[in-house]
Amino acid sequence: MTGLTFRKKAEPEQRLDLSGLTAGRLAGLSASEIAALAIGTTRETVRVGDMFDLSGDDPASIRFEGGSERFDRVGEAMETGEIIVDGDAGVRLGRAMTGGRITVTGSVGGYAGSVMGGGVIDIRGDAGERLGAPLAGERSGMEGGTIKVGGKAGARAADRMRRGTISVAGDAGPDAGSRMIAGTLIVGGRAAGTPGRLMKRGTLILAGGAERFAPTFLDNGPADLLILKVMARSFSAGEVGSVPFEDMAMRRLGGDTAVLGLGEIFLPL
Amino acid sequence: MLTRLKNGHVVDPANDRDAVGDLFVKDGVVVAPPPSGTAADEEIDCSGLVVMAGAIDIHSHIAGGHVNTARLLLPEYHQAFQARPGLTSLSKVGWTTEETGLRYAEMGFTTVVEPAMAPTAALHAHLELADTPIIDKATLVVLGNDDLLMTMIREGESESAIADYVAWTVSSSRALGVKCINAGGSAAFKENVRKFDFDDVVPDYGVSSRQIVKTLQKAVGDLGIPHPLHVHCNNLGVPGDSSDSIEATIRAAEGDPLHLAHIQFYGYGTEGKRRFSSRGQQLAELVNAAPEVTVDIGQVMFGQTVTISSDELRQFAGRGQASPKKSVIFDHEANGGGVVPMNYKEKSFFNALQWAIGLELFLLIENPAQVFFTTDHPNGAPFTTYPDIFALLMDRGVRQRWLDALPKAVAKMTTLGEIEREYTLNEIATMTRAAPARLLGTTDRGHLGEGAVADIAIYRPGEDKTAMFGKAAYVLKDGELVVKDGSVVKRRYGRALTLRPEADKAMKSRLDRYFDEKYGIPARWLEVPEHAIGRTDPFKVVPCRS
Amino acid sequence: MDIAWIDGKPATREDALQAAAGLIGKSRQPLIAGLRTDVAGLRTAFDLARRCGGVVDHCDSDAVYPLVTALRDSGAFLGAPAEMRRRADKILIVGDRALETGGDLVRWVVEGEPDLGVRTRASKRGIMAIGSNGAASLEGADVTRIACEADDLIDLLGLLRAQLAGHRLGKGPVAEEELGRIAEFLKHAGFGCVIFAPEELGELGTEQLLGLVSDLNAETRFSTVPILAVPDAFGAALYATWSSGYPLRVNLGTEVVQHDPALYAASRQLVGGETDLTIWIDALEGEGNAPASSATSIVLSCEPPSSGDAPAVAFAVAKPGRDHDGVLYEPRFGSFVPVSASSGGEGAASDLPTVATLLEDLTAELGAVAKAA
Amino acid sequence: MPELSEPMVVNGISIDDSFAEAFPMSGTAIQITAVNEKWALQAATTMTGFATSVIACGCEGGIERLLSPDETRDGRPGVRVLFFGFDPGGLEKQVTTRLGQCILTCPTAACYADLDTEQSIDLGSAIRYFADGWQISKKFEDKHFWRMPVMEGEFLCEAKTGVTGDGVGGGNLLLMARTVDQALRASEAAVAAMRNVRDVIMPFPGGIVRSGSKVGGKYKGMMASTNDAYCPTLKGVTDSALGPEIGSVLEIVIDGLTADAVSNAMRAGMKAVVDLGPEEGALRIGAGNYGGNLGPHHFHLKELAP
Repeated sequence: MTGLTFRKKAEPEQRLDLSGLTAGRLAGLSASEIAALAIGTTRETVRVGDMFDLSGDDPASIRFEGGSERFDRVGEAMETGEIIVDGDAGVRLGRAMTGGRITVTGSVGGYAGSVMGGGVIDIRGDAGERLGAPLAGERSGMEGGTIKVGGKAGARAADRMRRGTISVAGDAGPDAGSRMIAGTLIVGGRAAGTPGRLMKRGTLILAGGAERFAPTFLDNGPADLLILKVMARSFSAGEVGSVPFEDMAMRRLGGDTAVLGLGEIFLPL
Repeated sequence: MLTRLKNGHVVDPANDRDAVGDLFVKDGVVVAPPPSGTAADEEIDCSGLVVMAGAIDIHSHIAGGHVNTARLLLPEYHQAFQARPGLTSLSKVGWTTEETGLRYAEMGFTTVVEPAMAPTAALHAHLELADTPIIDKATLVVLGNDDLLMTMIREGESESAIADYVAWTVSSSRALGVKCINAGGSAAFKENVRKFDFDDVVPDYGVSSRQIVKTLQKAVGDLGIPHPLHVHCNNLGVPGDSSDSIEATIRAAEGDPLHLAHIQFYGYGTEGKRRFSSRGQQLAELVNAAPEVTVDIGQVMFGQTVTISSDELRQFAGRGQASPKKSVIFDHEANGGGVVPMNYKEKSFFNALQWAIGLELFLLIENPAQVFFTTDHPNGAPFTTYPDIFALLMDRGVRQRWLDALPKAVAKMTTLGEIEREYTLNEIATMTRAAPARLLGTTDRGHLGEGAVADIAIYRPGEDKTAMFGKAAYVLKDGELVVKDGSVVKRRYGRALTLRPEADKAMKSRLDRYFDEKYGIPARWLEVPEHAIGRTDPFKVVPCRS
Repeated sequence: MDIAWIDGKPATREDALQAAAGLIGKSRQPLIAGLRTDVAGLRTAFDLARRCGGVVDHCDSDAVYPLVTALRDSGAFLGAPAEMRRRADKILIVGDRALETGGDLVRWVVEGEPDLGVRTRASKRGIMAIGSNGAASLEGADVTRIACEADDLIDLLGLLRAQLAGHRLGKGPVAEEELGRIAEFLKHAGFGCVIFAPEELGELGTEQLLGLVSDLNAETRFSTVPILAVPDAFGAALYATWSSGYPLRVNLGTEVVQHDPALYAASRQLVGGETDLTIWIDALEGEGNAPASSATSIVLSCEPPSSGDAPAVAFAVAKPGRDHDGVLYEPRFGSFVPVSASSGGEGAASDLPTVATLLEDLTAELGAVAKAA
Repeated sequence: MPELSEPMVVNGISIDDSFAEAFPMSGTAIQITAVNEKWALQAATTMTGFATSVIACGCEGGIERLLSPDETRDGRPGVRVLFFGFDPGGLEKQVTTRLGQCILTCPTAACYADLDTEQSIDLGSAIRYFADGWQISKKFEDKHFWRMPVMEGEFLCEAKTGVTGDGVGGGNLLLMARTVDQALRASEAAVAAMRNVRDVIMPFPGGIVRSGSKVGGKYKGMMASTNDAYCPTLKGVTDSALGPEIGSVLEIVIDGLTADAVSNAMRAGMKAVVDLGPEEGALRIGAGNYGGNLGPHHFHLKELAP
């Protein structure tokens, strides 16, 4: 068995729903059955075979050769296996996934890792808005697992996050960590807007500082805390990899006291 | 065109029919068998099938501002929103008017009553109903927390003046009856009162729940509105206080017709270490002893749902238990209301006992014409759970299996396990067809006698009652085949059944003045003109009793 | 008088319908937007969208989305304007936009004195305005004004929540004693009401404000009247909710309705380039906020076609409430109301088709085109 | 009393044909770290004080070994500590009480799980309320910590640690010598060797107990009383297990997370005693048992002999 490869034939004219192309959903399907799967999002039917040349046969290891910002819902709800996208991906990458690993060499659209419960998403480029965040109405965002972004993230990363770790190497768009319930967001670059707005609990580590904070965050002063050391060691040894705050002297802010106020933001001292 | 439904087991308690035979339909109505030798244009072979009138749901929140707010509040339970293949009981209902009509029709329901239409939301409700396909619809208009009624009672205005006001409200809102929800309770809540009993008085008006209920009961009777006043009692869901409230309300019927809604939520005592117990048996006995009272159950089933109620006080109190944790509370003219999501869990002692109390009431109230089949959709459960409830009522073994899956502590608190009764097909037909039609005064339906509208549900009987009632073999609406093998084969629109009681002209000008002076809005905003509905012939008027 | 145009040139209605149906027939992903019409028009717009697998949005749904989003994320307390008018003894106006975009409604709510309720009737209505320069326009009303930059409103609301909850708070946009004054004002309401424009506060700000009101209800009674710059957008959202399950921004081109508030926003659809045909409905007062787009368009408008790039097909349509009876969302009522054709005046336009009849005809024409194909 | 048939003799030391009879116990392990070894040891020593016998102390506990910074979770010096009890519930009560009184209180100390099993007992989860609402739950990389603000800074404590039902309590060696000095030298040599074995502790003072006991006694309510058969001063007046050459006996009791760990410890201890020789140390090695009918674990000395 060799991994299943979808080679992009041409740039799609419509957005594609690729949520059906995961190990669990493709198990037991023949190449011709896979080629016949509908992936369109408009009245005009588009099938896998129209968009991709297929090779290989093992759905536990899927590769998209050539990506597109119109490749939506890649790895949605996946439970196991690996997906690699050589190029960009669209919205809702890895939404609600519970296990396995997705690697994207390019950039992705909004809502990557939305409400994911487990597994690993590794985005080498940039992530769009609402990384790990819930869709409308959902009460919690990311619930577990790891998201790693090599570039920058869009607005509201880690919104309503409840568990797991997000690490963004570059800058974060406005209002990162909004309404956080728990979990950890690490930003290597600078955070725009008002990070942590309405956060109840959880940890924001903003190694590159931030634009501003709400007055309902209170300065707790320098914080040379063991937990940071333990986290840094633990992350370095795991999927997250090296973190920007290792050995960095930090200051802690507590808030948002407009709500529960038990969240924390770490900044360089 | 003459259609012959051939050789079915016709169950039509209104006409004392419970035997195999033919049924004939012509021009949308049931007709007498034609002279022998007349060939039918169309024949449906009903051999081995059960033929009943289309079912009538007297209490199901399917349209209006609060229902739409529930849709708005909970997008995450719409099936399209789920990570595949996740489905919740709510996503199975679907959220749209379209799905509501189709799912009801597939189960053989052909008339559904939206029971809580605020006068100010009448047009909105009727617009949604107009978009609800296949079934006929009706509404109950809500009074009892409105400034004008309470002012009229306080000022000691005449019974006829009050009846005129009620007549205007029913007529302009195109309702089929009058509902009273926690009479005075919502008004009191606006005054920051957080608990309201039957004999408590609304601040500023000095009128009690009892006075409001009695006044409306009288007006409804005097106007000849067929459906008795439909009452949602005080203290819904509060252990102890709920059962006290409903007992007081039943006693207050005093021999005149009164309908009490979703009484399951009032069958709660305070015994046991969790201070929560069943008073199902006592409540059933009270109902059995009060033949002038009719009730519906509001059965709780397990799973995600959402409570939708104009009982603003109760919904506010319940928002702490919201699951997921979000809710919308409305402060409207008169009732207001609230939308609070709820997830009834099999493993929860409280939820499991609620489930058992509902079934106790179904089974211990003796007369199937006195108790009606509801989940108070979607408050106790979505209406798509009905097939399961039919099975629970008709099969003691099914009940026992469900009971066995519940927390052990529940079995000790309910008599459900010992109740032997199993509903017969005839009793089911009484409860869901004959009796509701009588209760609503819609004599053209709920039975299969000559002249009845040909709303007919045909089921494939079997051991599995859930399957039987979940997907009708055939459904005819106004004589037209709309469902086959549980799937809709023809979309069409039904009508809204309404009353048109005449209000005194003076009342109309008084109300024009009242709404203009007090609220700064024209009274015509509360009227539902026929043109607004945008369907041909949208209403069907049901006569009042003379 | 011309009633239809093809490529900017007057055409017969039949030809225009045929041309429009042809465009729809060829379209991969039509966008049905604008949606500035009455309920009957909305109904036919959705019917058409289902028929041709379109994406549906209102041109000004941006004005209502902050409210929709905050409500469905965290819930809300909402008051009917007419009830607040009679009952609220303390009214807090937050920000500038509410008066800018809904000045008449705001003035209508705050004018006069409360006449309902023991707790409220006795007291003279108190009005406090924070960050609202326009509050000066509330003539005759006794308004306490507290200055606050628009950008700082969310912070200020947060400080109020922290203060009322007894939590610690830092230095914010208003002085400590000012903050205390607002908090006292809120706490002593018999029945309070907050008036604000969700658009100005955004999603998080609206959630913050609704959270404040929820907190206040632990002790006293409070509700809100959100002011929406384009009320018919909210009416369209309500219609969309019962018809499709979601408040606009839906894609009806797939087996189950898809909803994505970002992806299926009209503005995003046009920018994203996936839409190849726009069906733009604009039959109400005021200009619809049409985003620039290179997509081919079919326009239904109650205004004469403007000069400039002509749409591929255009129709003149009647305006509900002027030319014909209909049902519109009315912000004072917080619901739908029937409207009647006004007599006289611009009566000349009354021969025009309604949006509903035109779209019905277009849908029928689609059927004919499909049959011919 | 076991039959003393056919002793084997190694390096002039007689090894009884006997066995140590041991019982299943619930066992757990934690890691205590601090700013330096001194404070890590201080915390561990305090926490394992008064933890010699489960009967009277509620649990048996001890320091397994020192941990280098490379081995600890936070890169600071640390100590691995084991505790044993009758059941997970009782063990949890003891561990969390000691945690609250001895680690929470100790400057710079932190506490982590150090046993990975399916079943767990609370650590930080049990004492978090000390933080009066300011406690912070932190979960990452499948680990769960509680952070409790304290006057010194922040006390970091893992939420739970593993607990095993495969623990073994009551492995033992009886070292019999001519004199007290020789018995003590032999015992010290054995304990030193056994401390290099993983997953075991010797819970008595310095790892050694002089007051070996038998079950019950003549006084009502005594669960255990002096092991008169091995008391040299009672030779002649009681049914003694000691020959005339034995003047003093000391015992080493071993608790381990597994039966293998206990075997390994006994083997290492016996080797040290044998290597020391009869002149410097013990003349005879025995083991305590109850006839083999009470405890499921039988560690036969002959099988473990060097």
